[in-house]
Amino acid sequence: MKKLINDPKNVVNEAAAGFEAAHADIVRVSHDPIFIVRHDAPVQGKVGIVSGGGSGHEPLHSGFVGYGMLDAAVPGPVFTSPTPDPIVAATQAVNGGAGVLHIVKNYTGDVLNFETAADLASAEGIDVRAVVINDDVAVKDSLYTAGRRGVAGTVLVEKIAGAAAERGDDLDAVVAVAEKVNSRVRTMGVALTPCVVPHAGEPSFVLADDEIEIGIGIHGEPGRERIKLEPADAIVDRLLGPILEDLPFDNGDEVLLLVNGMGGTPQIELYIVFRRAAEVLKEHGITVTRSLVGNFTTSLEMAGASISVLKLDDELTTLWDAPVQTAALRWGR
Amino acid sequence: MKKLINDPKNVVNEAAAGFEAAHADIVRVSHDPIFIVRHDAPVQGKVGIVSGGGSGHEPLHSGFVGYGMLDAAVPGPVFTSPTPDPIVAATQAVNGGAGVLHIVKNYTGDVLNFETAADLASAEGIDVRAVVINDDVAVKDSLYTAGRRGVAGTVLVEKIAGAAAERGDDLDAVVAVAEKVNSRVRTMGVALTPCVVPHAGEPSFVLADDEIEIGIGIHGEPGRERIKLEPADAIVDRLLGPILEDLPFDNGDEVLLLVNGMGGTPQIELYIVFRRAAEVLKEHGITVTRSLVGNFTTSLEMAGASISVLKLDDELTTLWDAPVQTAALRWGR
Amino acid sequence: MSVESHTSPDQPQSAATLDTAWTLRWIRQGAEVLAANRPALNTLDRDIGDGDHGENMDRGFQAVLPKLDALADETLPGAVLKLVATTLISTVGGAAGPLYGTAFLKAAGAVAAADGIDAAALVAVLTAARDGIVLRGKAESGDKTMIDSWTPAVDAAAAAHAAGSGVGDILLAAADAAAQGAVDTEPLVARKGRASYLGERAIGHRDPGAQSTALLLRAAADVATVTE
Amino acid sequence: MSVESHTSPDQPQSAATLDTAWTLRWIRQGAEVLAANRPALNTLDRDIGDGDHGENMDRGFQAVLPKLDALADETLPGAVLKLVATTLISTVGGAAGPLYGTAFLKAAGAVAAADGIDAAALVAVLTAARDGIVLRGKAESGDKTMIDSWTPAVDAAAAAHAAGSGVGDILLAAADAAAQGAVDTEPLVARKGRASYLGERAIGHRDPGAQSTALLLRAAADVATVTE
Ligand SMILES: Nc1ncnc2c1ncn2[C@@H]1O[C@H](COP(=O)(O)OP(=O)(O)O)[C@@H](O)[C@H]1O
Ligand SMILES: Nc1ncnc2c1ncn2[C@@H]1O[C@H](COP(=O)(O)OP(=O)(O)O)[C@@H](O)[C@H]1O
Ligand SMILES: [Mg+2]
Ligand SMILES: [Mg+2]
Ligand SMILES: [Mg+2]
Ligand SMILES: [Mg+2]
Repeated sequence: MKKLINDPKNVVNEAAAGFEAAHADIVRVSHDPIFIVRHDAPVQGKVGIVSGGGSGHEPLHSGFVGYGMLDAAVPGPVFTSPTPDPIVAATQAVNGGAGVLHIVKNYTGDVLNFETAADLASAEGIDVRAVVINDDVAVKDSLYTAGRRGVAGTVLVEKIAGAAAERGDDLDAVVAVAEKVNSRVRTMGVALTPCVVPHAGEPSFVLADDEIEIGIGIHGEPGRERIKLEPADAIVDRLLGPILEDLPFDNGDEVLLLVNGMGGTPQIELYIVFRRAAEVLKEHGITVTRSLVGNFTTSLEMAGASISVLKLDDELTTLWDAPVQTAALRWGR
Repeated sequence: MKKLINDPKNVVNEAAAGFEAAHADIVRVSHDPIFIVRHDAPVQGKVGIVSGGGSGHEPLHSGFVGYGMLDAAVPGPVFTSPTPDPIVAATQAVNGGAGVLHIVKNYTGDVLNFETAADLASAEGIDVRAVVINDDVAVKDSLYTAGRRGVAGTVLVEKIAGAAAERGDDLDAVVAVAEKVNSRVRTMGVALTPCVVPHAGEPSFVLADDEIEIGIGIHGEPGRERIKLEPADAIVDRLLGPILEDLPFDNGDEVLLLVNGMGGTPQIELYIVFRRAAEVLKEHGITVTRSLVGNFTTSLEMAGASISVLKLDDELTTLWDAPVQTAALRWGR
Repeated sequence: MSVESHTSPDQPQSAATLDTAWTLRWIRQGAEVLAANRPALNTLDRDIGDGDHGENMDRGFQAVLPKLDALADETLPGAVLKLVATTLISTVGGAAGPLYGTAFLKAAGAVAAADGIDAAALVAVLTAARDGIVLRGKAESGDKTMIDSWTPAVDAAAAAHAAGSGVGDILLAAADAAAQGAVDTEPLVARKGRASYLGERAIGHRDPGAQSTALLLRAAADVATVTE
Repeated sequence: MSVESHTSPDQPQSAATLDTAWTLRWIRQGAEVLAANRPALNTLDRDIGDGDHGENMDRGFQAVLPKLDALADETLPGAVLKLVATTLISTVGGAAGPLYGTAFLKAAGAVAAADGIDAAALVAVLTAARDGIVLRGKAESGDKTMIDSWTPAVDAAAAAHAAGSGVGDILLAAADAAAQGAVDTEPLVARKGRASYLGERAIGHRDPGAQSTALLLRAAADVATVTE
C-alpha cells in the first residue's frame, strides 16, 4: 500500500485539518467530535442539511458543505459510517430553528447511526427528518438485499435540496424535493481496479488484469457481474441500459447526466464515457440539458466510473442552477 | 492496462467530443484540427490566450477554457505536444484584434511547436507572444538540462493572465503578468506510482512497492531522487524545502498554496498534504491567503501530488479572485 | 483472574449467579479476544463486506476498557452493560455499532437493577439482546447476519435452562450454539447487510458479525467457567 | 523496386546522382523501417523519455505515404523533401516533429530545384539537415540527442566525398557513422530533451532520436545501393 498518509488512524482527522486550512472562507471544522459546518452556521430560519457517512468518498460529503448545499458533513472512519455523537453535534450546530434534514445513503450502518442520532436530536427538541438515498440500480430487490445503495446520485440530492433550503423552503418542502430527486435519479457504476482502505493495507477485493466489475458499489461491494474488460462504449451501454429501463426514462425526457469518477480514473476517460452516454441518450430521444463530469463520489483510488441520470423538470433545473459555493461545486458566486 | 477507452488512437478525439457535449455552455470544439475555444471566441478587443500541450494532464488545459481564463486549449496526443497546425488555427480562432498570448510549458516539443505556430500566425498578421512556464524546482540547472519544466504552476499563470485579459489589459500587460506569476511560483512533485500511456499499454517507469520518486515530472520524467516510501509529512517537507529556498520565500510573505493531485491520489490524501504544507509555511512566517486543492495538472492515473507556492501581491490576489467560468475552475459567476 | 467458584477445586464449576465481577471479566476478555481476532474479522468482512468489522469491534471494545477501570466498585451488572452499550454506540459506527449497542442496551434493561444474573435472568438477557438487534436490523434467521449466531445461542440457552443447567452451562451451551451458528452462515446467501449485494457469491463465506457474536459469547462462557 | 544501377549486374552499385525515384524509395523505406521499429523506439524513449518517440515518428511517416502516392511524376527531389518536411511538422508533434521537419525543410532548400543530387550536393543536403536541427534545438555534440547521430554522419559523408566516393558510398558511410553515433550516445548524460532530467540515470541508455536518425540514414543507403 502506497499512500500519502501518516498514521492510518489519523487519516480522517488530518484531512479535516487540511480541509479547514484550505477552505476557511467556506467552512469551520469541529475536531471532537469531528464534523464540518458552513462557516456561518447556524443560519437562522433556514432548514439545516446534514449528510455524512464513511470517509473515502471525497469530495462527498465535506466538499459539498457551503452556501446552497450542505450545512454540515459528518465523516466517519474510512468506509465506516460515523457514530451518532458527531451526527447529533452537527445537527445541533446547523439548527437554525427551521428543522434539520439528514441525507443518508442507504447502507445499514449509515441508516442505523443516523436513526439513533435523529432520535437523540429530536429528544432535544430539534425537528429532524431523514431522506435515505438509494439510486444504485445495480442492486435489484430489497426483498433479497439490504436494498439499493446510495451512490453518486447523492450529490444531486444534496445540491438540489441545498438550493431549496437556501431559498427558504420549509422542512416539508426540502424533504419533498430531496425525495423527488431520489425518486428520479438512477445510477450504475463499474470498477476497473479495487481500492485499498488505509487501515487494511490490502485491496478490498481482487480483479484479474482483464476483469472489471459491473455494478460496483462505492465501497467495492460487488454488483451485477464480473466480466472481461471491454471497450468504453460497450461498458457505457451496459451501465445505461439498466438505468434507462429502471425509472424508466422516456423519449422526450430532459435529464441531467452525471459521469462520476471513482477516484483513480483520468478525466480524459470520464469524458470518453460522457460522450458515449450522451450519444445513447440522444438515440433514445432523451435530451441532456445539464451535465456534470468529474470525481464527486469516489472510492479512494479505485479506477472506474458511474453514470447517473436524473429526470429534470423546471423546478429541479432551477434549483440545480441556483448559486452554490462549496469546495467541490461552485457557481453563481 | 485497464482503461475506460475504445481505440487508444481515438482517446483525445473522443474525450474532446465528450467535453463538447458536457460543456456546450462554455466551449466550442473544433475537431479537425482539434482545439477547444470559448463559446464566444473571438472576443473583440480582448487579448486571446491559448495554451496547449500533450493530453493526459486534464483538466489542464481544456478544463480551463472559458470566461476569465483561456480562450483556447490545444490538446496534443497523450504526452505529446500538438503540432503547429491546430495551434495556428486556435490562435486565429481567438484573435479578437488585440493579439494572442501563448502559454507554453517548458518542454522541447511544446516550445518548438508553439514557436513554429507563432511564426506562422505572425506571418498572417496576428500579434503573438509566448510565455514559457518553468516552475518545477526539481530540475536544477538549464546549463545541464532542457531547463526547468512547466508543471502545476501553469494553472496559476493561466488563471491570473486570463483575468488580466478579461478585464481588458493589453498584450504587453498580459504578457507581463504571466511572466510575473511564472517568476514567483515554484513547484515540486512526488510520484507513488507510474501511469500508463494508452498507446504504450505499459507503465512509463517502474517504482518498487516501497519506492517513490521525489521531483517527478508530469510525464513521469524522473526528478531528484528515488527513495523509500515515507510518511506524508516527511514527503511534504522534502518537497517544500527546495521550493521555499529557491525563490526564496520569506517571513512575511503572503502566498497561494496549491496542492495538486497527479490523478490517482484520493482527495483525502491531498488534504493531508495541504495540512502539513500549511503548517510548515506557518513555521516560516509565511501566510497562506489563497489555496487550491485538487486534480488540476495530472499525469493520467499516476498516484502522487505536487505542491506549488505562489508569492502573492495585491495585483495577483485581485486577479486570482476575479470571476472565472471554466469546466474545472469556477467562481464569481 | 478472580474466581467465582463455590465448590471443590480441580473441577470446572459455574457460579449460581453472574455478578458484576463476571460482567467485567466478560467484557475485558471480549475486548482481548476481539483484538486478537481483528485481522481475522477484517478478512471475513473483506470477503463479503467492506473489510472493517474487526477494526470496528476492536475500536469499540478498546474504548470500553478505560471506562471499566474507572467504574465504582459497587456498580451493578446492568450499569456495566449499559456503559458498554453507550460506548459501543458512540465508537463503533458502521452497522455493528448500533446493533451491538442496542443488544447491550436491551441486555442492560433486562438485568435492570438486579445485583446478579441467575439462570432465568441470563436467558432473558440473551433474548433481550437478540430481540434488540432484530428490532433495529430487521434481519430474519437465515439472512446471514449476526442473528444467525444469536438466535441459536438464545435457543440453546433456553433449552439448557429448561433442562436445569446453571449459568455456566447455559453460557457454554449458548457459546457452542453461536459458534455453530457462525459456521452455518457459510452456505447462506445474504439478505441483509453489505453481503447481500454479493448474491450467490456470498456462499462459502462466514458472516463476520456472526463470528464476532460467537467470539463474544465464548468469552462470556470462558470467564464464567473457571478451572483451579 | 526500381533500379538506378547503370553498371554490370551481380555487384552492389550506386547511382551517380540520386533522383526523385530514390527520394521516394528512401522515404517509403524509412516509413517501413520506422513502423517496424515503433515498439523499439518507444521502449528506448520510455527508458529515458516519455515513451512516444516510435509512435511520433510512425505517425508522421505514415501520414507522408499517401501524399507521396499522390505526387505528379515530374516532382523534383527537393519538392518531395519539402512535402516530407511539412507533413512531419504537421503530424509528428513532440520534439521530434519540429526537429525532423526542419531537417527535411533545410535539406529541401539545399537541393533547391535540381533534378538530381550528386555527391557534393548530398554532403550539402546532409549538412543543411543537421544544421537545421541545431538551429532549432540548440543541441551540441555529446548532449545525447539525434545530433550525436547526425554530426558523425555528416562528417563521414564529407570525408567519403573528399575521398572520391559516389553517392551510394557516401550514404553508406553516413549510415554507418550514424549507427555508431547512436550506440555512442549510450554512455552519455543528456543535456537536452526529456532525458536531461534523468541526470546520471540516463547513462547506459541509447537516445531514441539518435536511433531513429540512424534508421533513416540506413534506409537512405539501402535504397541507393541495389543488388541484382
Ligand atoms: N440488518 C442487519 N441485522 C443484523 N445484523 C446485521 C445487519 N446488517 C449487518 N449486520 C451485521 O453486521 C456485520 C457487519 O458489521 P460491520 O462490518 O462492522 O459494519 P458495516 O457493514 O457497516 O461495515 C455483518 O457481518 C452482519 O453480521
Ligand atoms: N534540443 C534538442 N536538439 C536535438 N534533438 C533533440 C532535442 N530535444 C530532444 N531531441 C531529440 O528528440 C528525441 C525525442 O523525440 P520525441 O520522443 O518524439 O519527442 P518528445 O521528447 O517531445 O516526446 C530525443 O531522443 C532527442 O534525440
Ligand atoms: Mg463499514
Ligand atoms: Mg512526447
Ligand atoms: Mg464492514
Ligand atoms: Mg518522447
